[in-house]
Amino acid sequence: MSTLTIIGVDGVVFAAWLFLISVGLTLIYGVLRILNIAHGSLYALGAYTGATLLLAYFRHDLWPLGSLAVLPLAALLVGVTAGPLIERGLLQRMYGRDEILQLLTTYALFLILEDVMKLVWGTSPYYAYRPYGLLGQVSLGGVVYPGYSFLLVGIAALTGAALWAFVNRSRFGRLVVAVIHDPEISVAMGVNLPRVYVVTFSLGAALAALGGAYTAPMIAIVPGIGVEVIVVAFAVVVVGGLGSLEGAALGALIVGVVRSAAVHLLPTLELFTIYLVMAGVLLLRPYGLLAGERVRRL
Amino acid sequence: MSAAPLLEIENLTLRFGQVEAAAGESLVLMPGEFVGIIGPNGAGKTTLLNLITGYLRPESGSIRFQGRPIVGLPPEVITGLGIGRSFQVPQLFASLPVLENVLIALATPCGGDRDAWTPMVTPARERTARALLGQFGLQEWTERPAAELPEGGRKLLDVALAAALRPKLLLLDEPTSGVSAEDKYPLMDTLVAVLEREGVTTAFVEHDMDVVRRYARRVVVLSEGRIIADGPPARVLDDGRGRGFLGG
Amino acid sequence: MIRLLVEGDARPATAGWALVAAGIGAALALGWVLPRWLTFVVTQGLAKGLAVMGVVLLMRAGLVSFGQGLYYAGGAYAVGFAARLVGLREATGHAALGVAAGVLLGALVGVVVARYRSIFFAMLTLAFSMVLYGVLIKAYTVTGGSDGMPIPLPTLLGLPVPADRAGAIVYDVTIGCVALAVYVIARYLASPLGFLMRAIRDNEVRVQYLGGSVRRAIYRTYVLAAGLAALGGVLGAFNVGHIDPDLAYWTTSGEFVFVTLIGGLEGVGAPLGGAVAYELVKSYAFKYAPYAWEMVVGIAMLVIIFLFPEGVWVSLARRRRRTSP
Amino acid sequence: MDRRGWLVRILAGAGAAVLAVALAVPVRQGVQAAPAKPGEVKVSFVTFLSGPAAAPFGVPARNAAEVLVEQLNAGKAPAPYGAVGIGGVPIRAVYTDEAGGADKQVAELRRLVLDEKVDLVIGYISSADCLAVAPVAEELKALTVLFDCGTNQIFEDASHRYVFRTAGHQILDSVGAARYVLRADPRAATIAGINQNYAWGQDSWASFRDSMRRLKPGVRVVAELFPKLYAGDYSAEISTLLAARPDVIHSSFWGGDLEGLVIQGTPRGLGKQGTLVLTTGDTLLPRLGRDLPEGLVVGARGPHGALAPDIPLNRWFKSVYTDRYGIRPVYPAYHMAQALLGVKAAYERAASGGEWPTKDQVIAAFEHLTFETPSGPIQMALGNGHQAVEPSAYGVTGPFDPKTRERRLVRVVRFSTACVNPPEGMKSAEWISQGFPKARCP
Repeated sequence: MSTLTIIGVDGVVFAAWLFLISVGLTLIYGVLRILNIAHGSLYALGAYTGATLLLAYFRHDLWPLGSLAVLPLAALLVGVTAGPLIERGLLQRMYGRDEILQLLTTYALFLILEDVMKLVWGTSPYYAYRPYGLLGQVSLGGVVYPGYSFLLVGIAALTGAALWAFVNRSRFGRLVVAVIHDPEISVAMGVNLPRVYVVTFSLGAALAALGGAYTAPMIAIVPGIGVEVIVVAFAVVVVGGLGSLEGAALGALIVGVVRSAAVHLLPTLELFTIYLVMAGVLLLRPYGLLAGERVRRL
Repeated sequence: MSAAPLLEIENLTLRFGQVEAAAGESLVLMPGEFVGIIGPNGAGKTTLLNLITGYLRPESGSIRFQGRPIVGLPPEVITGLGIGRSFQVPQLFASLPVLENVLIALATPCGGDRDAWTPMVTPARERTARALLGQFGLQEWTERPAAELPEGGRKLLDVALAAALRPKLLLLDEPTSGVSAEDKYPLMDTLVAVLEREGVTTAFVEHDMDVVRRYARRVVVLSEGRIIADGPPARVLDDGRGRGFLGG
Repeated sequence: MIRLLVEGDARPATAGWALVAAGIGAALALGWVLPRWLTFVVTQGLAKGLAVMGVVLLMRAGLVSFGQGLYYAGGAYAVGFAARLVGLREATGHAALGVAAGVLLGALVGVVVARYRSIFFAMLTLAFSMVLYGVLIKAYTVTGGSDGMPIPLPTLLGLPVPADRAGAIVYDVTIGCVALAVYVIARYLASPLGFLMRAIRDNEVRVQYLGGSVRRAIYRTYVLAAGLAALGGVLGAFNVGHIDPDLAYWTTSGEFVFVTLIGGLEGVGAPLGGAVAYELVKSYAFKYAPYAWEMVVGIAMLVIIFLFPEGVWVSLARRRRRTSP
Repeated sequence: MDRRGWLVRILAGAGAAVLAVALAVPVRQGVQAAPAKPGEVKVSFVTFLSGPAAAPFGVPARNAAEVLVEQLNAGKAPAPYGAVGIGGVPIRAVYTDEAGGADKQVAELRRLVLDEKVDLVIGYISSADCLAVAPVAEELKALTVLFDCGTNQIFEDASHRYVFRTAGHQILDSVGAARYVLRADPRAATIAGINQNYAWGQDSWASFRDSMRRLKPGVRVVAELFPKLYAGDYSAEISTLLAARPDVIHSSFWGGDLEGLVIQGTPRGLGKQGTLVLTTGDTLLPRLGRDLPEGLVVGARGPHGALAPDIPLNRWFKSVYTDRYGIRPVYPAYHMAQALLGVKAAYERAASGGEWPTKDQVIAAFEHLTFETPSGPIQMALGNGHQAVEPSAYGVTGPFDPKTRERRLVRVVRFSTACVNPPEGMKSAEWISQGFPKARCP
């Protein structure tokens, strides 16, 4: 029984992290129809920015818990700078062009960003682990968990709810839905397509950075942390259905729980879980769990 | 002419949500027929072609081609049995030259999806392709990409690709839509001349009643997924029911 | 190039064959003239070029495989296992075994991936290669794990290969294999299947309604691409003398995709030239910009994408044709 | 154009690049004969300058090389290394990135030796790179000194003439860790491991586990975890370890992964309920400072860093390194110092007759050499004199020392080379499974 509890808690905590790192990817794909390979780099950018801000914050001897509020600021910073820069400077030239070239453009962007971060932050690791211990510990099923893990779950839930409300309830969200449905008709109806694209991409970038910023206190931030994230985020999003917010949540939960079960019960398989889940889901539902197949009209 | 039917359709049904795209259609085509299929928008004309060619699968009912049941077979297999098809929006290899379009159409049924060794372009095949393009009046365009053809030319090439298969049954989806009024009759004249010479059984979906009256030997009227009239053009088109549904 | 075939004469003139023979002869002779480090780089480029060719064949139908590393590694590890577990030393046997392993793997994986298009194809191929990567690392008692395993010098047609001549001999074997592969690919490109892949990229529906099975065409091409990558892996293993799981990592496959950008989709030789050029550039990027060579590669990619969307080789050839009288 | 046209093009495509390159390359020069005293000794240093291994290993090692080359060329090093450069000849350093995979490194080695004509190569952190490069170095007859990689295969599965390794292999870390743990807590009965899923982690765990079983029969393994390299998040693994309640947890994590494990594990009590042994833990001391918990067992892959002896050579090395880079050297820097000083010692010993030595003379002098390093004397004892043995040392993190801004290591135990290394001619795995024959421990 206690093992099951532990698996469940670990699974949900991991799923929260997975959701944060992958929801931006699915949002960008849903609207722009571009699979952003540089998503992991934006995550790393968020981690570096978050760590830099945290270090500055703690230098000033302020209220320690306030540091947790600094992290969304990092995401915002990445969103409003890198987002428009990449979308306006690069991606807007790629709309309507070959999917292969779009994919390769973001791959090139990934290579460039990796080295840019190295030039800006150097190769030495950054540490900003102070916030990790701030929220105390919780004992569940005989195992101690840091409060921070549950903060992560809360933030993931909050982010998911806010995004859902934004897309389904706000005016801009309805424009986004219109664009997802049919970009041409929405333009005819007076939607400012470039604006929708740049805002969506920046939002996606900010979400990636948010994932990175909240990961920053858990790890040593070194060059290359974004590489693995790309593959993992892809898998999560593909399992749930590319372009679907609910899909990202479902994919994260499934992958998170399966992986946590593997760590506890079958550690040898842990490495493959994410790919096995992805391959299994795609075999049964070729477009992911929550995405419909688009039938072409003849 | 043989008495065995070429195509037998029985009680075909298919729903898209609330819409009945096929509501128990039954239809028999005999070899050598030249049939016009008419009906208002949303009557299920294209759906019928999609059902016959395997693009859609009916919920119930049967389709037999030369006595063989074909429901459930994929389009490429049905095509291989001898059913060719054109489309409302021509389905071409837009970036490839017109001649290559036809060469591919000639080579594909002969194992083009498995043969990776013998050259596709043989003198014999090239002669056939040029002759076919000549028949369709496209000989001026052989070297140009298909995307550069005018709409009428695209329609013709679309039919030519289907004709290259030497099908026993050819289904044409609105061959004159998008073609200017003065080009319609020359286009249909060209088509009919080729198809009659080859003796291909043909069914064509059409909106223009004058085209139907002039070229069809038999007319089938569809409405809400049902066949509501079937017979020679003169009788069906002058019948009040057919007229009413076509909106005059 | 395809256009030329349509009008062309079906049989190559004897002068053509003489030229081919002379070209291969010249390439073989180069192996004994070039400095050894350069022979190595060129061989490596050609070996990877074979995998790149496979990527190109699939890309002609609009499919990006981000997982050709699976077969590159598959071919290489087939050699490794043959040498380590069975004790097979003969290079021709290794090559046959490697290609067979690649074709077999491709035939299995192809059943699944041939159903998918666009990003799903890209991601699934990537996932499969990452699974192999994981297996190679995990099964370290057999594979040597991340340390990989050494490839001993093979014999060639029963004759031992002397260590000091190994580079030139591997180079010559590579030239021979590449010439053979180029011939096979040229036949493929001129065949109905080769044409059909371009047709699939333009319009899958029409291909179906010509009686062609899109899935079968993609499947066969995928298996061919797997065989090519595996042959490349075999040659690469001989050349480097050591193999490790990184060959199956997705960044290896990413490099193959990148090289197609240099070469474009229409040529047979261009992917090879592109791969050799890429190896050389990487060599010098390492030397002059050890901290920023990824950035150099990334910027080069963007420049190519924006200035030469069809690949440098094809674009330059086209420009030349346009300007020549 | 006819068919001939495209055949010609195929050839052009395949051959043009080759030809272009061939024409651009100058004619090869003849092999050097009897060496006159050269104007410089060109040394290539190959370490990770990019990727996740750059920060923890590659850059400290490169920095050590840089500062040592400066010091040696200026003749400022203490005895016995006072001579300028190597035997009076200044060293010229060429730094190369180890990233890019083993095939890349093989190509680089060929280019460095044949094109750039370096006199010797010092490098390689990754075991895969070491294994790939060693046979090529033999083929090229290029003097190559492996300075850091941990695999025990290189000299146990093959013999080399041109390849040396001046650091001990991973066996001594694992055997040392097992001996230390059982001394500190003889009642330890259950063990668990969390190691990275690649050769280093797998080998380290296997030899630690087998050593424990050999030293204390009946020891039970309760968890063996191999998260993937650079995974970053270890919450689920830490839960498993906490739930399994082992007496000893072994980890050979390094770099960012190690720091992530400690950062995530500390608030959850990892290392409190049982002993946490970190074989590369020395790198944590300067990085985490006061925030590193007390009571962790920490090693340094030999007597390096905080476990290095307090001798003049070490004090000098630490001060020149710290002055230059603002942080004290960690063990990869010590390994680099071992390699460079070993080379210098071998050359100078070979040149003691007054003439500049040939490559063969340098090799002869290097084999079985014992030389001084900041970590104490190093002996080239194994692999026919090509493989160094090092002592091992472990300690426990204790109170914070504001002067060094690090936690002090307490209860430090040093194990002599004969205690933690297999004897010459015996493979590590056999040595452990046969119960450490000929081992001499204090």
